[in-house]
Amino acid sequence: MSKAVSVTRAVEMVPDGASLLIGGFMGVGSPHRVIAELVRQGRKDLTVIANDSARPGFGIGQLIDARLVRKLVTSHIGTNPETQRQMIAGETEVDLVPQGTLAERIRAGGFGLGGVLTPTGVGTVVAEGKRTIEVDGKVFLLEEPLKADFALLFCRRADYLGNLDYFLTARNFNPLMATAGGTVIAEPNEIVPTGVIPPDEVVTPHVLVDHFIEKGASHGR
Amino acid sequence: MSKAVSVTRAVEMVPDGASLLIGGFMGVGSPHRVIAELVRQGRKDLTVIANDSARPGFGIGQLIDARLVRKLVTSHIGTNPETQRQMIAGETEVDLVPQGTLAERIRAGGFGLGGVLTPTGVGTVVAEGKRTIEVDGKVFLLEEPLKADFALLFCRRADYLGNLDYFLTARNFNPLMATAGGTVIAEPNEIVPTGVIPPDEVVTPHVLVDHFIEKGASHGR
Amino acid sequence: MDDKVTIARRVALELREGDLVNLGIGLPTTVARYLPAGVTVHFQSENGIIGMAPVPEAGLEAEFLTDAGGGYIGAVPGAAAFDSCMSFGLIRGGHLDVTVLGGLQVDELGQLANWMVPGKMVPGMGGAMDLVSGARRVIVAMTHTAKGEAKVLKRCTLPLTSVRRVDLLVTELAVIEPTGEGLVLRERAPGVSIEQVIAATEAHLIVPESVPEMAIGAAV
Amino acid sequence: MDDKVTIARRVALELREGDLVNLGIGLPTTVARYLPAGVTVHFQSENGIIGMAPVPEAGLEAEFLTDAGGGYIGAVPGAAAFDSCMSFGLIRGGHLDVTVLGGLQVDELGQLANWMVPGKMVPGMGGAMDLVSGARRVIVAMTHTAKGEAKVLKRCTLPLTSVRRVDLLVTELAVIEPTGEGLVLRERAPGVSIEQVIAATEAHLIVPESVPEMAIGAAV
Repeated sequence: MSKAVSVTRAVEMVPDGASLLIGGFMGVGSPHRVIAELVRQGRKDLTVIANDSARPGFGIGQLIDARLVRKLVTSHIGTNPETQRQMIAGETEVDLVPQGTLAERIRAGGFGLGGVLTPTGVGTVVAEGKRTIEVDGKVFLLEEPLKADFALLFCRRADYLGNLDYFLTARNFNPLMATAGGTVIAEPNEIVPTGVIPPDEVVTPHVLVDHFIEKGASHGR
Repeated sequence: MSKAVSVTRAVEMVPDGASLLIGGFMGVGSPHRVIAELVRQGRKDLTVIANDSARPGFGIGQLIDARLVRKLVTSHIGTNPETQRQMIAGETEVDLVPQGTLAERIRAGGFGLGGVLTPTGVGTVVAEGKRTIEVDGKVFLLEEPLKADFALLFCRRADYLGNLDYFLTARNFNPLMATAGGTVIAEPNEIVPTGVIPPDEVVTPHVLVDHFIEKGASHGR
Repeated sequence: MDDKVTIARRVALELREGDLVNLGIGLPTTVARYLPAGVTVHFQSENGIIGMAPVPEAGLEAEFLTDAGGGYIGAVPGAAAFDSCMSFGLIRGGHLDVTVLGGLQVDELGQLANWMVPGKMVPGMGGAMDLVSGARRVIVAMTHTAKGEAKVLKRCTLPLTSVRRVDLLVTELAVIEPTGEGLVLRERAPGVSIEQVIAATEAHLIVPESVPEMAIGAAV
Repeated sequence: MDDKVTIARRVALELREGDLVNLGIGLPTTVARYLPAGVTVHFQSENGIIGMAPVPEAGLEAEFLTDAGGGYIGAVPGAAAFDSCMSFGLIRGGHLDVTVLGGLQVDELGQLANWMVPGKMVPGMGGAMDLVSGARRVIVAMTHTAKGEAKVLKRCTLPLTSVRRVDLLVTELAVIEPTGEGLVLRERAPGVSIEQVIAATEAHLIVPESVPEMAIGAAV
């Protein structure tokens, strides 16, 4: 059974109210076709977990513009004044998480770990309401794992089985999110026959990937 | 300043009583030239952290044979009767750790995390004397980070800067140990000019690597 | 049919198209030989690969492509190699569909002991504790008794591998499903009676009205 | 000399051969321009690369090679790309030699606030909390005052980025080293007097016998 699906079909799988891990850093390495289709289909009340919300009109910023996001778990919104406006107006809930902690929390969710013990945030507002654990005389914050109903990724190549690799700084959160989505959907820049990506260059093994977006009219640049 | 050193010089850096992370799984992906030189120079009272002790006469088994290991932290000694004999006779201290926990503890040590919260081992003898932490209704064991004075690795290629990649199942613990050694020494199968390993294929960035073993009379197979 | 073949053939019927499967060293490894025709599964070896394939013919061994026992293996097109954290992240994170492991003891709680005999044999747990704690489905493949001693017990006397209840026990005599109510006898081996299974078992077995023979046919 | 150039040039003198260095977006980024001749350092961008190089000439931008601000960058031979866990593992694990960040406030405890102004500006901490908690050496590069208001204070009034004491503060007026005893005035900018630095500073400054001028020369 092929994992290839159209971007329309992929987004039809996502219900209103779903939680989404979305890859990318300032839009670089985000699944832009999937995001555009989420907007077109008007999927709403979403919880989005992502490094940032890019900027208005671009990447995850498009979901913010269209007011499809109820809650955003992210490390940085400084580049998107619309996200800041919605947060201050109480229209969108924003949970700010240190970037390294966000990455580890997603990996912990995907790898079956109970949480992350990090020195980051100890003694700051980030620590409020959280447990601290002392190990070998040092204090760490217990940060809980993160998972979501879907992980929406961008990758360099997908082979027919669903093995993925990535491009330079477009890798960022994508391989981590691949471990932590209930359904994992990858938007590849290129689709290649099985075996084209050598075993040592596969970053995300195919067993983690449920679907990848096939080429379509909107593909290519 | 070149990171290339002779295997003799590399082992001269290791003092008696040092703690060593040694890569490899049943000897596959272990730094065999470095191990042989540790035996030749008779470095003793070592603490070795490694997945297993391979078998007598091979890989880490050579260190066991030569009685250079005071303490072994490992997941499996079933393939090395000499290790079992030394353990039962009280000659070598053996600390048995579940394999996935061992891997995460090393990564936690290398990545500045306070420990690992794992479901593995809860309710078993492995949990004795350890803290358990409940997160979201589930119980996890708190396993502490592991670091060592040295990490001794085997890799496929090292470039002149010290970027590393690996071969298939010879990868195993090597890239994790690269993060957690005070001094990291890699034994490459091949040395290549900087730039030969593409950025996306580098598994261990050069900043983690202090030295790599240059080619020598004993190189090749 | 050889006891071990009976076990391996029956276990093979549990594997589903597309499953990610980890087979322990020894008897469990042989399960791969008896996969039903047309079923493709992906074999993981916990030392760092998905897509392991049978030992290649002599002369084609790849120096750095081995299984968890250190033996040479092959790889299918589309295989993926990775480090030990990824390998056990897949296992612990619920991405591994099935693990098949050997056992020393299984008890009425469905708990497994398979990694040490205090004072006698201490090989270490290797990946077994992670596999039993983390896999979606844990199948124990073991002989029903050892030297006449029962291995399916009221309570394990050896140190547990995990407190998790395993999903299925397959022996040369029976298929037993551990449940919240206890051990349910699901199937008998060809030619074996319910009474024979009970006689070889220390644990109490729940016996449903129908206990069919294993559907493993007569020969390979 | 422009204030920001003064700061960047002075910070550049802190970088040592072979250092792994993370430069924050904005003023800190410009430090790379003033590296002393013959000193090679490795620049990390926390979105996932070591070996970032200046923006290439127009037309050579690589679509998927960007810095933490989303701007195009180049890469040196031997660059390495990786995911966000590796990137912050390097930072948190003590593998990053130096981070240079901007600041809103620094206080007598050497604590930094640089990520939010409650009710006004809440950009989020991005990687700043990890960088300040984890880097071996934290250098704050900021203007000494903002619109006439002191930024070097007895205690920060804004939310802290980390409770860790930063290692050095470089402004257009001074180089200040936070220590266990308090803030020590180490250097003055060219033509700036000790009294001018003290007047622009709310915090108490410990003034050693000798407070030399920054050795940044007269021009680029």
